[in-house]
Amino acid sequence: MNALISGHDLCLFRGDKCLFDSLEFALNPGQLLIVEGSNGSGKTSLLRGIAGLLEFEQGEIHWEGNPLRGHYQAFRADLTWFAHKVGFKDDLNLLENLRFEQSLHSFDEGSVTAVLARLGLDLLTELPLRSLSAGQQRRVALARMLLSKGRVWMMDEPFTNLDSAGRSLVDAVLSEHLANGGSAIVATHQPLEIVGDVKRVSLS
Amino acid sequence: MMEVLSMGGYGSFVWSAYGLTIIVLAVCIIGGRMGHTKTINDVRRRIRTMEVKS
Amino acid sequence: MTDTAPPVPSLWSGFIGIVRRDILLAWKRPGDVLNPLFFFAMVSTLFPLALGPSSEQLGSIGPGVIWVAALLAALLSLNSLFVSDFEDGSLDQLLLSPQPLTVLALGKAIGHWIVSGLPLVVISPLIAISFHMPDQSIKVMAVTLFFGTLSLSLFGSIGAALTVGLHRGTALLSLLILPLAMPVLIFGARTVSLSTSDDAVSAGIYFLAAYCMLALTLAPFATAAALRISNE
Amino acid sequence: MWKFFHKLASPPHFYQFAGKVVPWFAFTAIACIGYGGYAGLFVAPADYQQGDAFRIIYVHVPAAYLSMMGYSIMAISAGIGLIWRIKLSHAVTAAAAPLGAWFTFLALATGSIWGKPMWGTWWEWGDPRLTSELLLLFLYIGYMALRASIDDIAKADKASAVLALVGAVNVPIIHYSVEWWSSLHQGPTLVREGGPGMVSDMLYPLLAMILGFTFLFGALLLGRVRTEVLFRERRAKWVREMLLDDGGTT
Repeated sequence: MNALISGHDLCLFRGDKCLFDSLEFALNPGQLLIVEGSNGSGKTSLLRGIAGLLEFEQGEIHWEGNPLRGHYQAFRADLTWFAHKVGFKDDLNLLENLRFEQSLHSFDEGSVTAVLARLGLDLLTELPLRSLSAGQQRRVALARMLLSKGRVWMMDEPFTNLDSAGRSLVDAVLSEHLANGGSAIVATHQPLEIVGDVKRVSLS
Repeated sequence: MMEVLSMGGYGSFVWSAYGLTIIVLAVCIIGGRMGHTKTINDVRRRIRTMEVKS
Repeated sequence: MTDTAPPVPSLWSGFIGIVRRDILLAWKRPGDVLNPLFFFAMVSTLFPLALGPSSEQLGSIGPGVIWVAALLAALLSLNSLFVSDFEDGSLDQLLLSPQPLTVLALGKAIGHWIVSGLPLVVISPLIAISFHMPDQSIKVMAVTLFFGTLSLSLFGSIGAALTVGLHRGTALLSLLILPLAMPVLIFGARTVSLSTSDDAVSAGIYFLAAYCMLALTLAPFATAAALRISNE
Repeated sequence: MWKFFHKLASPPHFYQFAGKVVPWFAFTAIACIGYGGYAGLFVAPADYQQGDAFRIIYVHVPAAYLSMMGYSIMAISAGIGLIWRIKLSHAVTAAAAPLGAWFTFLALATGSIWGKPMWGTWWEWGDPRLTSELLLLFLYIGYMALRASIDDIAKADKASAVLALVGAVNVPIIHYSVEWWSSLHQGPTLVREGGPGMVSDMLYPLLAMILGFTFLFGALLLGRVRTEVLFRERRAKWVREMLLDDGGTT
């Protein structure tokens, strides 16, 4: 059974500097791939390349065995993206943002209240996101991960702006996702206490 | 000879049009050549500095 | 966690979702809607002040002035079309959603048109009256502005998508879009001025409608491609 | 046949091939323009209506023709670059833009110089050709402005290619709407410009000038594309070998 996502002979330049060359990786269902490296080593660019936001100089990404170029839709239906920017509108409140999110990805509406309660956001649903703290905004982005049915999570530096409670929340949520058979690619330079099948790729 | 140059009274227009054409073509030709030699020298200098560094 | 991809919401829900979100955003931040309208009204009143109150002169320059003011007002609100999405990361979410980006780009352009183009069409009769324009040309003005502002929003969204990542994109946007807006301006303003001397106006209106259809079909593809390129 | 184009798409082959072709284009251009210029100025009979002022068409028509051809080359190479992701064709688009803009400016200037004796004004709004030529110049300027404002070459290529294609769709529309616009008010009767109706002595120099300008444009374009390719491939091995060993400025 071939890997869920695999990268073959990936190469990327930033200006004249070669970030990585002939990079290979494979991710199976239920697995976590950690992308390590110092700041500016191209972790974010690698994730954005895998997701299809930028083009590699060379190399290909395969989704369920066949090349990704051409049929992105199936891949993106399964993908949930968590990045440095929250990805929600500051002027809208939490429920309005989530309703818009439903027009893009399929949600299981039933669990919205439960997820918000778990993330400690259930009292803040009427406030525009602008008035939430940075940590709370990260939890709002986590709400998108929990509510989406996508099997693949891609997270870029999930721990920034999070206190220790937030950090353990991310670890717990990620472990549950892996336990349910989901898979994830996480770019971080901080240690992750994750139980489960973990692979690592380091960009020197 | 003079009446040929006067172009039936429109000499100033005809010659200014042709003069302008020659100027624009010269700018394109010389600009192209200079640009090419400048690029060659820049790239060669860049290669030399890379050689020295590595 | 099933092992097949989750179902993708319908195209229509994606399109309506983004249009509703943009209208909601405009509702929550009325400045973005009203400023171009005030700009449109003010620019139109500059000309009578500058050229004197003689009514037949105003009547003849009225269509041109109103159309140029509408064009500039639409351009004013265009450059912020994708900038807020780019800055808060929702552009990444749009690009990574299973919904085809062309439909979302069309939604953004239509959303922008509803928020900026339609209000222009609604208040243009008021301005036209102040220019002593005859009744039938007020109606023709509204019709031409209706098609014209829609084409502007669509072609303008291509320019907005091309300049979204550039930090000084505002002047550049109008530089890119004005040549494309010229046919709309030509047919719009001339058709209205034809209607003041009650000549046949249907030719101009048909052209504007045809140009609008061209924009509706082609512009979203170019906007989607431009978004993917500038968001790299 | 297909193999030829495939080989041409690789930068080193293109660089050598273009290097060999440019002198031939330049030579043909000089010959045609030499004949056309001389014949146009001194051999062709004066026009019964405009007298000798009509000789300006021998520079105006080729320039106007090239301004349109330049933009079509840009649109085609932009399309090829976007669809088949061939980097070289983006280099062609980048090189063609300034040239096309210069020829459009030339067409505008010679057109207005030619208009002065006939219509008495340097700029005649009634002539739709001049106005659409001006709008074409704005399209070129918009293209170059967008390309200049994006630093990363690959991104600038793709973004400006989209703009070139969108502009190309609009060129006929702009041309048509300017024609319609100028036909509304009765502009001065326009002089029939060239075409089979002309006496053959007038026509041959014009054809020679158009051919000469086209070859000149080809030579200039290939020259600028070589420069563009050299800059874009500066990291490549073939550039290092070529520039270090023979030291010649080929």
